[in-house]
Amino acid sequence: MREITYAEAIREAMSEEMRRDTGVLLLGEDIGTYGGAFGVSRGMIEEFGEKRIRETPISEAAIVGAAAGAAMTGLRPIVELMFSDFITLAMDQLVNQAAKNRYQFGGQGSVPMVVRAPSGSGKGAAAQHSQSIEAWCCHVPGLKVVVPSTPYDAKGLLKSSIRDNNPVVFFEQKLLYPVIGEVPEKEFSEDHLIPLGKADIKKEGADLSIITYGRMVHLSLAAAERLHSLGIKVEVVDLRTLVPLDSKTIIDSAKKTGKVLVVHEAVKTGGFGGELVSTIVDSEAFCSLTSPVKRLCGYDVPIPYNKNLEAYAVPTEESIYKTVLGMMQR
Amino acid sequence: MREITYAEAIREAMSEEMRRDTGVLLLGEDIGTYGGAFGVSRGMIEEFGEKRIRETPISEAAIVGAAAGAAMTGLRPIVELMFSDFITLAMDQLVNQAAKNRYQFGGQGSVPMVVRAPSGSGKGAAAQHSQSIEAWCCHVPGLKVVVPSTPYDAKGLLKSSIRDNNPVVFFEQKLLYPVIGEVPEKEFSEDHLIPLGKADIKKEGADLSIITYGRMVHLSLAAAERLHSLGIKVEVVDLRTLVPLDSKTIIDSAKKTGKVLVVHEAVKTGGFGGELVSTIVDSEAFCSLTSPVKRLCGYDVPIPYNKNLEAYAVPTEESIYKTVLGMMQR
Amino acid sequence: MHLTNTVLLELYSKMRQTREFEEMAVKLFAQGKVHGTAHFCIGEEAAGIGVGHALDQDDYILQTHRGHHQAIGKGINLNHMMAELLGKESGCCKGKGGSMHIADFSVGSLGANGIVGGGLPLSVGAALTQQYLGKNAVTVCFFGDGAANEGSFHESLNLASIWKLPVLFVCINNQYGMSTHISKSMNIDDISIRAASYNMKGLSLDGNDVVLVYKETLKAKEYVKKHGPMLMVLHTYRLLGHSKSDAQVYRAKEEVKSWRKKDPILLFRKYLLTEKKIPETVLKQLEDQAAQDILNALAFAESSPEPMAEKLFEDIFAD
Amino acid sequence: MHLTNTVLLELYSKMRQTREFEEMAVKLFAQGKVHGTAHFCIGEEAAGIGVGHALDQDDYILQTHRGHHQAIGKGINLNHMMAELLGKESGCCKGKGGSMHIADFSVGSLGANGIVGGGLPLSVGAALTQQYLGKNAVTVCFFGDGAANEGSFHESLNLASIWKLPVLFVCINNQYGMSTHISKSMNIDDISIRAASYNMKGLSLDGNDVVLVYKETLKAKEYVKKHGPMLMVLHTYRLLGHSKSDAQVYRAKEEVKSWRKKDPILLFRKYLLTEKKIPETVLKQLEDQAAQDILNALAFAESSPEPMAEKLFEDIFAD
Ligand SMILES: Cc1ncc(C[n+]2csc(CCOP(=O)(O)OP(=O)(O)O)c2C)c(N)n1
Ligand SMILES: Cc1ncc(C[n+]2csc(CCOP(=O)(O)OP(=O)(O)O)c2C)c(N)n1
Ligand SMILES: [Mg+2]
Ligand SMILES: [Mg+2]
Repeated sequence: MREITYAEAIREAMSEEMRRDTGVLLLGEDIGTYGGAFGVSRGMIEEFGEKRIRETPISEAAIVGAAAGAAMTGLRPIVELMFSDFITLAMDQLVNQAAKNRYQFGGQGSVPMVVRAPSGSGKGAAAQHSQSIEAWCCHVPGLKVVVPSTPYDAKGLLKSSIRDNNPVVFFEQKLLYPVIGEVPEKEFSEDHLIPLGKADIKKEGADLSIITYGRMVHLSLAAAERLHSLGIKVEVVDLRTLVPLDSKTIIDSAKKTGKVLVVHEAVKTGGFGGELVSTIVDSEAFCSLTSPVKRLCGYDVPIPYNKNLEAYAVPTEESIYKTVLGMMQR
Repeated sequence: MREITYAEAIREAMSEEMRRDTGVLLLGEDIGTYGGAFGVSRGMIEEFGEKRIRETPISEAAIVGAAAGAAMTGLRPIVELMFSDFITLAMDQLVNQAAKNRYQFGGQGSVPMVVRAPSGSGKGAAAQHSQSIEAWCCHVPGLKVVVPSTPYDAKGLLKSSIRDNNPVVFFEQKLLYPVIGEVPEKEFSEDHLIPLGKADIKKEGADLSIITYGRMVHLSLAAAERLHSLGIKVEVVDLRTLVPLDSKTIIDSAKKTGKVLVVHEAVKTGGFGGELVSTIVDSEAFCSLTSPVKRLCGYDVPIPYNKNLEAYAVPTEESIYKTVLGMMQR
Repeated sequence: MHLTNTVLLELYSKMRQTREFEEMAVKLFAQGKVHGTAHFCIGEEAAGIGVGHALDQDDYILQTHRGHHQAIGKGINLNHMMAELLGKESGCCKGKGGSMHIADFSVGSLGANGIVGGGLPLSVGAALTQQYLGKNAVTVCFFGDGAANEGSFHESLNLASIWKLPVLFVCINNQYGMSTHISKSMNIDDISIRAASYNMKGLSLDGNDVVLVYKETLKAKEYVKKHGPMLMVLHTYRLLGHSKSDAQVYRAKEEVKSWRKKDPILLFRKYLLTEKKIPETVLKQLEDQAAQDILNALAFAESSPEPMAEKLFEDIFAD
Repeated sequence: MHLTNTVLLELYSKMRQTREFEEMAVKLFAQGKVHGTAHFCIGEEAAGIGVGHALDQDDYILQTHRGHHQAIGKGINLNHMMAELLGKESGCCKGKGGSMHIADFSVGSLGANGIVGGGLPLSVGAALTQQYLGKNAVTVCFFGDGAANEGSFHESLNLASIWKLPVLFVCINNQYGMSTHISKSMNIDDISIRAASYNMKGLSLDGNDVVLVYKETLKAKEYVKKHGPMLMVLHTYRLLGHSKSDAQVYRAKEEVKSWRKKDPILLFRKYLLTEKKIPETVLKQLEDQAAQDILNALAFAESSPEPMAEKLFEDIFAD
């Protein structure tokens, strides 16, 4: 298979879907000539023009709301929010409008839109540009939530999200943009769809399950590799979509290994990790558990600017490695 | 002790603190002559005047932001948001400004403010006016989160929140406003402070712990009463504050009973229940658990208008009763 | 512009239906037959009906929480709206929305909004679809004077302006946002001047004159199709309280009284009788019919079943 | 209004310090010595310095992400700002904020904001405190042309207006929001006309003329203390890219070139030499001093320790 970056995978997904369906369009700040803050839409305005690559003023509520209104009336807008932190400015339109309209109108209309939201820390952008707030969105009935970890997944999941008839919040961890990975050859591109709601076991193992998603998948795999040489076989489950959640895969993995570590970058308190732990301990896997179900998450702090502090604020390969070791030694 | 309503308790708390400290003021929509959407501030404008009971236009972001700015410069504003659902409109100011300013400025300044947010379902106000979104706030380092269940607690916790030097989101469940309960006599009022971060065991029991907060405390107590007559002794732990969380009381209760049911009105997926379950199963209580830790929460749906559907959407005394029975019979 | 008697009587009829609907709703609330709340537009009928009736099938509207007249103006089925008020399965939103979320996509109503100012961004999107697909249609976004102070107002008018979208922003200025008089929530008298911030045309009209509102909406429709968005402010008055329970201590009884004299239905009736020489019997017949329509709607609603419990889980996601 | 040479040279000095600071920052980024990003105000110094220097100790400012000149104008300690840029413990925010969150409460800077438009509501609150406590002081809220399209702009100006708060809204119109020229983000030429929406005084000035900006700020300060808020728009130009990495393909080289001729520091220098007859040696000395100040600041910053790991958990909550 050919290899491209995560950012390119996202661009390909958007471009293919835009070629396939003229109802798909992209809205956002500086997404034209500038190519978006992270260069993800670079070159798209040349192919699709200003009518479909629609640059907006700095008005996040209006952008997301306009996308919802366009979705309700027949289009399939994709919004690029420059940073997922700006969901805060569009929260009413996302939560009270896009997510609820179909339900509160008794099934009238649907809201097929995607909000792409670059998230996470690691770029020295400090507290207001480094958050991981996927858990908020998971707590809103009517929203689907995707956090892909690889170019392969990003492409297949974004294409599915664009075709989905519901509002999808698609978190793209900024540090993943340059990551390279395999994706299907061009001739199979069109059909490269990954269904929402299916986790992927990125590495099988019998001793302990790491349940995670996004960038932490890579760190978990790296830690798992090192643990392998100690004879510890870690299974790494990549959730890929948080809503809908593939509970079965999680529960099966927990049953198999009896030990579970949940890992995410988002701050621990109130994070989605709690949902994952609860899903396991309120399932038939409960009886197979041989030790406490642990979470390794971001510390409960805003992300600081200083590089060392920033790195310290979230899980690392090292801290995953150590936590697993600790769990196995008990 | 004398008895007053939950709404009156909140009014007393505000009025006493305003008398005590001229830096305390109240901002919000229709809080003057109208007395606020739920009549909570009724009469306060007569005592404190327009300078301190400040009616605002319908501009939630500016209201919360102005409160944060005032707090940073020496005042202690209380904001009445008409419905907690409108936090969506002020989310940037609450999350990116009020909660993070002290940290990102390296400890300069503090943000002593309270956002009072009427929440929950049961009034036929449908999807956009009935949410329970406390879990979002718990996932934001820098915010404290309070959800009182009784007039006694509401008063003592609000007074502490007003005196706290940090932003506090104070959820008031609308159905609790008319609920009557004991509060200290006037002469002890001033000192009636309940510290943030201390749970209250509302009923002791040895067989099963219900961990809950807010309105669900009352339903849990009623269910516990009925279960008592079957010989099942339920302990009801009222968290009172979600952040900071009194983990010790929860863990101790779980250790004692070995069976835990977490109850909240908010929708289950991504709710604070996950945090509570995780706190227990990643503690020394894990080994004492004799059955899966269960959550009984709102269904994952927007709140519908129809009265029956609305009632069906969230836990009831009956569903709590039945869930406990089910857990005990296993 | 000359209006035929047919049109005039349609307008009158819809205004009377609205009034009957609302008075029935007030009664139902008083009797405790309705759970929840509703916001009444008695006194503001000319605004909703004058605008709505001037629109075509393909045009969209975004309604407010106080939007019964807006829905009726656009042609909603009265039975379905009444059933919705009662939370019935046969309601336009299957009982899930209630008065605050009245919607009927089949007549182009994309829904009422419980969030003040919440419909403004949505209207920009709906108009974007119309422009993008080359439809010869417009979107009307209703909102109140209070909503004009929300950030969404500013962002939406600006965005619609730079994209030259066919959206008509209609501000129903009924003088109050809940208990707050407009003079306390902004320092300007006439909201239409805010259009200048977006280089947009602004227009300020007597919102109690249904003929004027209707005619100006027809013109505005053509204007926005050609030139992009416009802001139209309709001055009127909320004769009842904010919602079902409101003691209205914040305003003088005399103020309400003086506006009662400007009741748009009375004014229009007089106009039809004296200027248009419509026989009173004709009007009387329409009035009776309107009353009957609402009784029928109530009968329909009351005889409709409640939604079954399992409906709770329907329509969260589209397939 | 006559300005003493002392004041003029203070202004010149601060402008030079800003320029030196920024050029050093550009270099540090190019060398990879700084993690994260920064937004440079080269070409806009007259705006930040002219306003900031006209303020008193008690006055507050709310800065933007592009706010080094605003901070220096208000009197921030250069060592602490440089150390902050380098993320050091001795930084004004202990290394936790970085360029986007420069703050120094001791000189009245309530902080820069990473959220475009995020400071506007905060400024209303700060001015509320001043009014409430009867302080004879003002709050200045800086924001950009792009920020003028955020909902927070609208809500904040309206609220400040009805409460008659002593806040001066200063829009630094550098023509661009990131890559988006102002003509693409709004349909008006002059943002100051938006003041009319709030019945507020609006003023539009050449933001590259530091003397003008300084004088008008002095006047504006007195105005807002007496009459409440005012909107002042300063027209200038962002000579560098949006942030550390920006190929600037969205604008013509000629455009940048033509604005380079209007570099506010060059203009001011010429004015001082020719109109004010300040000897060049005096200016040269100030220039050297400014360069030295920045070198000193860098030395201070570089020799300062990194924050210890446990600082991660400090200052989340106040006691
Ligand atoms: C965002 C938001 N804030 C506050 C409310 C509560 N509320 C409902 S209606 C209303 C007044 C709205 O005033 P206006 O826009 O003038 O409309 P009117 O009710 O007069 O028709 C308020 C404050 C709300 N529903 N949404
Ligand atoms: C709410 C929000 N949206 C978008 C951004 C990304 N962003 C940072 S600066 C900027 C441009 C701001 O333009 P303007 O207000 O004119 O200030 P300038 O950068 O020109 O000084 C943008 C879009 C942001 N930081 N915050
Ligand atoms: Mg109104
Ligand atoms: Mg700019």
